[in-house]
Amino acid sequence: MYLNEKVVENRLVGHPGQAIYKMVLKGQAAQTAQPGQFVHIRVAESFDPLLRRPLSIAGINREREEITIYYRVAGKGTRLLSQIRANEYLSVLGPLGTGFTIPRDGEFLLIAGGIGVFPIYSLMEAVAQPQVKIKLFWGGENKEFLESAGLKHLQDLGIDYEITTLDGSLGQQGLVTDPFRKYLAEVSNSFAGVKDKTKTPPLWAAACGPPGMLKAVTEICLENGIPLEVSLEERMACGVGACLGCVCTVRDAAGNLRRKRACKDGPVFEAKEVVWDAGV
Amino acid sequence: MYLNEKVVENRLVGHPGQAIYKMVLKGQAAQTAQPGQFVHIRVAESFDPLLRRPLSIAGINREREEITIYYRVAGKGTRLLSQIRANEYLSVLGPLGTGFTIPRDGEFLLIAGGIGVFPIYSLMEAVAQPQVKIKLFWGGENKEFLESAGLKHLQDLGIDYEITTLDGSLGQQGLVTDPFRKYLAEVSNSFAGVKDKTKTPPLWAAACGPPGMLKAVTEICLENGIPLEVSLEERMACGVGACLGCVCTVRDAAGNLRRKRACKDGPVFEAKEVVWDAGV
Amino acid sequence: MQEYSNGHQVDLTTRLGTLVLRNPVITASGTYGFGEEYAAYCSPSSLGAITVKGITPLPRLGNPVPRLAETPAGLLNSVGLENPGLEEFINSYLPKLAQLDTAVIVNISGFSLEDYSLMASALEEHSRPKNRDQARSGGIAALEVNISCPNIKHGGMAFGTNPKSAEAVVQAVKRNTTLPVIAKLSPNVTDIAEMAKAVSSGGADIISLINTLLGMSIDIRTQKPVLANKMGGLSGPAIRPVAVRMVYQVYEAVELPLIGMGGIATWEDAVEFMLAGASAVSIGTANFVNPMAPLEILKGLEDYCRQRGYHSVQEIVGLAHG
Amino acid sequence: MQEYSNGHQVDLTTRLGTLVLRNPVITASGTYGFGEEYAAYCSPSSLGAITVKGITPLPRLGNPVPRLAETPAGLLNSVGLENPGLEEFINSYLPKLAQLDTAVIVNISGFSLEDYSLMASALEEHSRPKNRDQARSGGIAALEVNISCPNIKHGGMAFGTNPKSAEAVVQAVKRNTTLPVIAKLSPNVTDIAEMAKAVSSGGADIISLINTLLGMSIDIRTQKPVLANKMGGLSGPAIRPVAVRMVYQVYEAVELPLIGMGGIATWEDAVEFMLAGASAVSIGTANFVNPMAPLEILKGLEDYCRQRGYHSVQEIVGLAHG
Ligand SMILES: Cc1cc2nc3c(=O)[nH]c(=O)nc-3n(C[C@H](O)[C@H](O)[C@H](O)COP(=O)(O)OP(=O)(O)OC[C@H]3O[C@@H](n4cnc5c(N)ncnc54)[C@H](O)[C@@H]3O)c2cc1C
Ligand SMILES: Cc1cc2nc3c(=O)[nH]c(=O)nc-3n(C[C@H](O)[C@H](O)[C@H](O)COP(=O)(O)OP(=O)(O)OC[C@H]3O[C@@H](n4cnc5c(N)ncnc54)[C@H](O)[C@@H]3O)c2cc1C
Ligand SMILES: Cc1cc2nc3c(=O)[nH]c(=O)nc-3n(C[C@H](O)[C@H](O)[C@H](O)COP(=O)(O)O)c2cc1C
Ligand SMILES: Cc1cc2nc3c(=O)[nH]c(=O)nc-3n(C[C@H](O)[C@H](O)[C@H](O)COP(=O)(O)O)c2cc1C
Ligand code: FES
Ligand code: FES
Repeated sequence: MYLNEKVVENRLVGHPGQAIYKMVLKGQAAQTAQPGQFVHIRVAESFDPLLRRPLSIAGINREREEITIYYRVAGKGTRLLSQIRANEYLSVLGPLGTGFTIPRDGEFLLIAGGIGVFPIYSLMEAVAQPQVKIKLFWGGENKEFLESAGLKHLQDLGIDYEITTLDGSLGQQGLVTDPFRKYLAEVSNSFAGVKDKTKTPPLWAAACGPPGMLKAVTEICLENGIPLEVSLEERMACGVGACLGCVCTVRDAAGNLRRKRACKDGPVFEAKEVVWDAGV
Repeated sequence: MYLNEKVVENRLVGHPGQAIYKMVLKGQAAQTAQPGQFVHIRVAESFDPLLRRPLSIAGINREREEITIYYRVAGKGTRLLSQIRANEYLSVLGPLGTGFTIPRDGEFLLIAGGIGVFPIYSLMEAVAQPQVKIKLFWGGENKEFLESAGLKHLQDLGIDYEITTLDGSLGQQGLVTDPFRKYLAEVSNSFAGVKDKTKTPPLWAAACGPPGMLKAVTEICLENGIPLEVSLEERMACGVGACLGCVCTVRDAAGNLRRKRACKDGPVFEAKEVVWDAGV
Repeated sequence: MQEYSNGHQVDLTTRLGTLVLRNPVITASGTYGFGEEYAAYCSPSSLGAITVKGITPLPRLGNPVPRLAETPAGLLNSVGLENPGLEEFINSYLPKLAQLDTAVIVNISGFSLEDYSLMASALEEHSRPKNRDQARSGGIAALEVNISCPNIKHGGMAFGTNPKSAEAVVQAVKRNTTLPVIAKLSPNVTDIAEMAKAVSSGGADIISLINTLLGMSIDIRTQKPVLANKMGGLSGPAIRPVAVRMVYQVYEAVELPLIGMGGIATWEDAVEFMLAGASAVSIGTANFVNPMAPLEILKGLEDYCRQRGYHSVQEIVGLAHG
Repeated sequence: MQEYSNGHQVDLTTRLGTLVLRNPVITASGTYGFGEEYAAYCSPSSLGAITVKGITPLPRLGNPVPRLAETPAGLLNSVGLENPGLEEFINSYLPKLAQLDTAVIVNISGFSLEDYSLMASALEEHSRPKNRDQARSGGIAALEVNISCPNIKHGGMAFGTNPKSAEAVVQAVKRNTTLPVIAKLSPNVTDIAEMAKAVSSGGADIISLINTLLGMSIDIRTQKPVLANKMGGLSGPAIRPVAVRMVYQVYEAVELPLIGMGGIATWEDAVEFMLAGASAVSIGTANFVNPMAPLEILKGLEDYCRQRGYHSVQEIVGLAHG
């Protein structure tokens, strides 16, 4: 959809040095938005910057007709976005792309790296708890980042989470894959006695973060036989599948390499089909 | 000077259809500004639009450290300018250029076409009255335009003026040169008896407006032997004399064609040296 | 032009030789997918024509990512002609395209003269409208010969920067098709008029220009080119002045109808190209910025003509000359 | 690069063959007047060099106005080499230039080989520093041979789009001067590497690139070209990707030191050109937008090198290759 959405809120959240903003948009996008989808926003009328900016939908409130976006000021586009004021209107394409599958039972393991947690927010809200148990593994640079990117929000939601930081300033020091791997080991130990695997609660996983992390998480899930969906980020131009700028590489059933478009066929893909570091 | 000036005021004045804005800037520019000079403003940080926009200094208040600018939204640069809010800062080069000569006696005839009146405002304020008598001839499209571009301001100043409009909706219908020519005929009649021309009060003239008007005014003044200064508008890039983009053509003492830069050698020139429609 | 009232109809019909379009607004190859992607925003049925992504004889994965880099008012791309290949195109895409109520221009790229001949003759079979109605809406309306893609190692742009090869390629296509042949020129040449004359001698019915300017962007953090393929094609408003200049030059050099493109984002830009000599305009990168751009441009063109009293949009073509 | 502390000095000295500059930031010909106009904003003494407006043997009025047209992230100009002519330049401008505490590069343009020879030998006499101190600050530091001006009818760009003539012009200058000779290339060519090789054979000591891209803009109100001269040269951020690509290509084609320019507006842009292979950068259109740009760029370059542990700014030249 090609929309004019009203900016209800647009403000810095957390530590200024982290430059993370929360934006709430009111309009039609909320009606059909699904977790994992994104909106493609024109940040200014000028042709510099030229392209729209893709941002994940981090919150969906159909009643209030609002979606929430979290973004980090990364360059000139997001800087311009941060200067937009409440009550102004933004040109928005979306919701775009194919979102996450939402499990209806079992345990849902969420793995987020850095600002990759933003799409995970709307995903968590969409999961019916407690029928589905959620556990989040979130890794970040440091405490300041995690606080700015929504740690308190997680605590308010009462989500079960484990935190890692690169510098050890909060949670465990290291990579987010460490506690994830450890947790899977515990789970598999605790079910070691159960012969009939249909009796164990099904495990599902979804991840979003930098490519290196996604690749590692994919390996872990493949080893453990856990179905994983990953949300990929690629530079985008059109956002609707027309330009072929944002492709990722997958292996099809016949074993051949193929391209899929992150904007249209994704950004969420089944991890097992993704060919990491395709090099072609 | 390369300045950061604070926007004190920036608002539409008059009829919305005329899209004329008044902007007041506080900062160092006011200290040295002279009537006829201009400021070169960067309207946005982006490279589209790329260039600064030249705008005449229409009011100078050294005590309050403020200059006033009037501008009409003509395209994307002035549109962006109109969106700037009070208390924001603008990157300003200036005051730039060479302004008007300010007469100290006699009668000062001012001829303005359309928005060419804006630099005339600061000129009128700089003239010591009543030692110098001011008379303004101002022509515009229609009543709405004149009202929006400062007619009331003129009335408040108590300036002696004559108005023409193209459609006759205010003042006399026709071109501003009509009443100007008529006035000069009256003046010359009233002094017809005076043999000693040194006894008649000296006449000076200054004009700003579209090139066709300036050319006509120049002819009238040459015929009547009245020293005239004209303010020329040319497209500008640098504004400081470096790019040679804004030249006009003059004839030097030896009769040769030469170029002068509107931004540095002007925008105010002695009318008699200007070669109109040089064609080279 | 007082004889026309302000409300008169403007005839938008655009005749490019034998290719007749209902209006002069086309979408550019590679920026409008295969006609489906933007359909929700800007219906193909309101456009003069759509041009599909460049097709090659065999399927291509294209270049690795990153394939995009933004530059001031511009976009660098190195998609590298990713496409399903001729066979799959004919089997899976063409039937859907034929159902669109618009003229479909198929953009073809090759690595040898044989490639071009092969594609022309294969597509020839699918070009014949099945009935009278399809003359406008079905089948293939024209072939656009891409001799100007900067994103592939061999062929592509090489054909487009040498007059002799350009002529030969167009000739090869022309020999194998009855469809109108559009030769798409590369701007990466010293003398665009010479190239236009060459494709004209080769038998081109229409010339389209410009393709992208070869460019590059370097990431100062990684100290490597941003694009995996190093170089890419520059498109968007940044290149518009170069494109307008080339349309103007080619208009004076050859008699063929021109399709102008390169940075058109507003109706004012489209008017500029038509005044320079383009009989139709193609919208590329602007789709990414504003998916409604082609429609807004069409409306603006029509209003411009109406307000100035032109009966047909074609009256403004080339007015900036002389 | 942990062996360097964050506060270390970065050597900015820039050696372009025998032309030694105190730093790699130069102002581009035609955008910085004759060194006076911007002096209040950006002192020539803080720059590596300044390049003066193009000089021709005889004075020129240049083209009629309008000479400027703004385009998205770009500027079209058709100044047409307005300049006081060789004699007046030597008599009135050079003495003042010689007093500036910076290297002065004189940009020369001609309409024939003789023009170029004549200017080279006339300027040769004024090039000798009167004392040791002037070796850096006085006289003429180098000649930049402009074979690429798109704004004049004869000569100019014609020399710059034909390898043979380009070689001949450079040779003519070289024979008549002991100064370092910079050949300035036009981007309006099919093969920039070929042009670079040609001027290299002609004896150029340094290559500067790029001059402006030939472009055009049409006023849809008047239906005429905006520029009185119809076409003009496109400069500014819009052309940067083309310029970076050409610097990258020329770096691989010849061994000569390069001065990179074309749309540099920020220090990040300058780093991009140096990574692509430029040993120095020239700032043109950006001066109009931000008169402090050259100083900000210099500071940014220095900080970039310091933070990454380079001892000399020259260490980053060409790093984007290989
Ligand atoms: C589907 C999708 C969803 C996204 N969701 C979010 C979100 O919810 N919150 C958020 O903060 N960011 C998100 N991003 C990233 C966001 O789009 C970019 O940070 C933004 O476009 C940068 O624009 P800019 O003009 O500020 O920076 P630029 O000046 O364009 O770039 C700044 C830096 O970011 C890099 N960059 C730019 N675009 C991308 C990209 N698409 N992928 C990877 N690197 C890029 C550039 O190379 C550069 O190093 C998402 C990206 C995608 C593709
Ligand atoms: C010395 C000087 C003083 C000026 N003072 C004032 C002033 O006090 N108030 C005011 O409203 N305007 C003034 N102008 C004109 C003003 O600079 C232009 O209207 C403005 O730059 C247009 O910018 P834009 O981006 O809005 O329009 P653009 O999109 O750039 O152009 C809109 C239209 O204006 C034309 N145009 C653009 N620049 C110029 C120019 N320099 N001269 C003539 N036509 C141009 C374009 O061709 C186009 O038709 C002055 C110009 C000069 C040179
Ligand atoms: C992402 C992208 C893909 C393109 N693919 C093709 C292509 O397959 N064949 C072709 O002839 N031109 C291709 N082009 C060039 C466009 O059709 C057009 O000539 C060019 O982009 C200039 O127009 P614009 O500035 O309006 O985009 C592509 C352009 C872009 C931006
Ligand atoms: C107004 C103007 C005048 C120019 N005059 C000259 C000139 O006299 N000689 C020359 O070699 N280049 C001239 N140039 C080209 C610049 O030196 C430079 O090569 C070009 O503008 C690209 O750099 P930029 O994008 O940083 O401006 C001129 C450019 C502009 C904008
Ligand atoms: S961004 Fe264009 S296809 Fe995905
Ligand atoms: S605007 Fe550059 S010389 Fe006047």
